[in-house]
Amino acid sequence: MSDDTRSDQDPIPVAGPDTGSAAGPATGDSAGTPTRRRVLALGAVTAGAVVSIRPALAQTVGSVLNCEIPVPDPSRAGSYIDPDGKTVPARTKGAFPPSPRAFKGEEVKRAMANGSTLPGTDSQRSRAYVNYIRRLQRGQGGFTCFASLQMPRG
Amino acid sequence: MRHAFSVRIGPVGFRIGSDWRAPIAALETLYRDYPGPRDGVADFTVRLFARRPWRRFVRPSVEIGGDYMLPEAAPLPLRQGVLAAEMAMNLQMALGARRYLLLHASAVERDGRAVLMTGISGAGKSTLATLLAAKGWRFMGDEFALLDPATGLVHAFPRLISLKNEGIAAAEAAWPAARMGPLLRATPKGDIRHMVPDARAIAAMDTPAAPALLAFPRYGFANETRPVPPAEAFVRMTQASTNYVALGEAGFRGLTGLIAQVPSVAIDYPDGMSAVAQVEALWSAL
Amino acid sequence: MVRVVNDARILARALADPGSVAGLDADGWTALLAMARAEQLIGTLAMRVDGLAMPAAVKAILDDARAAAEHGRRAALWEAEMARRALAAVDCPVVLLKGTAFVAAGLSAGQGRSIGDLDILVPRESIDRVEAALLAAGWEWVKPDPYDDAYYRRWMHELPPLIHRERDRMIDVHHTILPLTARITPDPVALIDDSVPLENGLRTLSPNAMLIHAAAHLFADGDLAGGLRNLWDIRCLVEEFGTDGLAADAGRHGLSAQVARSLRIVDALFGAGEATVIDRLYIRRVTARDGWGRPTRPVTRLAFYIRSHWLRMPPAMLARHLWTKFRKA
Amino acid sequence: MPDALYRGPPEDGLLIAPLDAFTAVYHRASGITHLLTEPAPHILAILQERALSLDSLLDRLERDYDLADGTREALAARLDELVEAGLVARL
Repeated sequence: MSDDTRSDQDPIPVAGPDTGSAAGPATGDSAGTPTRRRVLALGAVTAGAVVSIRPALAQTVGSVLNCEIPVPDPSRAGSYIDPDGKTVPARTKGAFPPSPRAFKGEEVKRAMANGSTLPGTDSQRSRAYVNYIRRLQRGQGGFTCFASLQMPRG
Repeated sequence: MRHAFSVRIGPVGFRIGSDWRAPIAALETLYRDYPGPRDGVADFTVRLFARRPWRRFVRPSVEIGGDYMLPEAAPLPLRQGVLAAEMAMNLQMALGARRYLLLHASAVERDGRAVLMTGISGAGKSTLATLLAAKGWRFMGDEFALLDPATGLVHAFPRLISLKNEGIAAAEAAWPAARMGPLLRATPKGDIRHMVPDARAIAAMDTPAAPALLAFPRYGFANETRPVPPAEAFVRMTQASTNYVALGEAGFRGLTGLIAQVPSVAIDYPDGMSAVAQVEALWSAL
Repeated sequence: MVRVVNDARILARALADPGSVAGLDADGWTALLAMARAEQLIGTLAMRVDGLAMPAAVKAILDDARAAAEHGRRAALWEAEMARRALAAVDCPVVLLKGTAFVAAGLSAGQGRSIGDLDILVPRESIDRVEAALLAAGWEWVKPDPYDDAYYRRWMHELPPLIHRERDRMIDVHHTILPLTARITPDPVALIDDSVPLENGLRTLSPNAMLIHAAAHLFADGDLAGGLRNLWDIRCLVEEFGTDGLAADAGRHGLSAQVARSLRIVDALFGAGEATVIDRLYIRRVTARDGWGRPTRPVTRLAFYIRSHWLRMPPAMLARHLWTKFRKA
Repeated sequence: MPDALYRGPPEDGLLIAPLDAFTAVYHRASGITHLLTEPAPHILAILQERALSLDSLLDRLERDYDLADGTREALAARLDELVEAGLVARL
């Protein structure tokens, strides 16, 4: 019951019968006498055949925690935020000063979902801040909180 | 710390310290039927504290800390102290648990076999587990199911049930005699009310169960069930586990074993009662 | 009421003399475990007391800590291996530092040790090619801030930190072991010349240089956060390699006083050695931790924090740095 | 410069769990789990036996399988992915 119809048309590539854990796919073919040659697709140059599983703190953080996102994060404290969300030196023309308070995960989620403005900002400033938050990367303050908002949860 | 309380939930012992009396008093009441940590030694320490001394009194706000901390944790007002404690305990589990593969799922048991329900929060898994428990299932937990990679069994973690928004009324209707914490309005996650699991859930919390069904419920859609392909179920569960990567080989063996042995089914449902019916129908067909 | 434990000396004692845990009651164990977690020494403690009699609940917690340390060891060695592959074409010596070096060389200091970022030392003249090779292999800048970047490149002993985009692990690439602004200037060429090859082609510092680096980090750079773990590293290195030639090597790098101090403090904290009045201040700082895992002695901590900035920068530059930070905050 | 050789982990270096069209692979040296699709598991199994150059790997695959769309460039792209994931080392 754990298989669905898809896997029936697409034979399991690696599992020979009872290959257990360490045996590979071609072992049976090359070592013995292959009764039937299997078709193998190398794929398009741009296709991907490897996905790595990453630590999944983010998903549960949203559920486990009441988190917040500083704009910008402490390592860039004092920098202004330009309309694209990039941090720029203080007092850069056309850029916005740092937010005096961190935003709650839920506030950011609402602003990203329906374009409402972040508390205490006008629409342009809010958009710049949201752009900043979208650009957050791993290792930067607020990233885990931001990532937790991305998870499709009820 | 000034005020302290220790408790064991399933196999996990906690020591909670607080700068204020109120959250500890509430925990003592709500967890009064639970045992203390094994051998008197807690697995995790939780701290509820004021960032500055005057914050104990002036607009008191509860910082969340303990053995494991996240810098992004935001403080909560003192009147939501129980919620802060629950969040802090969950955080210790999410960041620190190593003995079990932590599955972000609610779980119920019948005849020694468990249904795990993962995938959504809010009106989903907590409410569903509570409704199933009202129909005679044993409640094992509404947040984490603990999979022992060595045995393949899941252990219960029946902490206080965290009911949210419309789930509160549904659970109150199903469990009219249940003991409830205060109604916490307008928390960061909406209205929240904690419910004490029923006596049977607490009495049997040391009895593990063999997983029999892995369900991915989804609220707000017409009734439908469909099998989830193994690779999809595997990836979703790695993302629904905060310690899958940290467990290394044990996590891989535990999770691939679970996926191989237990059917994975997506369940769409328009309301709680239909979800209960669908789970019970799937159960009868196993 | 819980007995108040407000000093991490019981943790130091448990590490140095594992038999001392025999007398602990449940509250004593709970406090010890919380302190060890806060000081990131839980894995080390677990290795030290392995096999001794203890409550089953404690044994289970420490078994978990050992498994976690083992996982951390594997991840650290893998990160070093990935850096080795990325830097293979650069053709310069790559010296592992700190925790990764301890586990790569199988030293007792690495047993159960928690390991964070990957720290490597490379010759200064290779640093541009090292940077380019890492960027080509999937590492990215963590802080794209121009002031920080310029500050790092001009004054620090390392590149601004890089993080790998797939593995989320940081690497610190050093070209010497103290900031260029510090008044002490160790000799990085000698450190690399004396380094020892591992089987896979990566290198570690010589045992004496490992100890000198630990002492430099502790007493000439940081604010002693995580100091207990650093002191434990030093104690393990002394136990394993002795101190032959250490004084001369330390003198060569201008770190005689720091190394001598670290040996005295290790002796006092983990043994029965005599500490000077000043040493006792340091011990007061590194043991400022209570049985709930909370930091204690805020005044002492603050004093060492200010000291760390004082050590790292000439006064005029410190003022400029603090002014820039102040304006930005 | 001679052609680069590619080498997979030692025989006991991987745990392999076939799921459906995907195969879950636990890499012991790194502690990382990877999800692989065709042809990555097949390439990996060959390179676990011995180190091969791109061309000899292509020869070997052609001998063992009917290659549906076997271009050298596609195989090179697959190898790059495996190298980036750390599952294969370029010697």
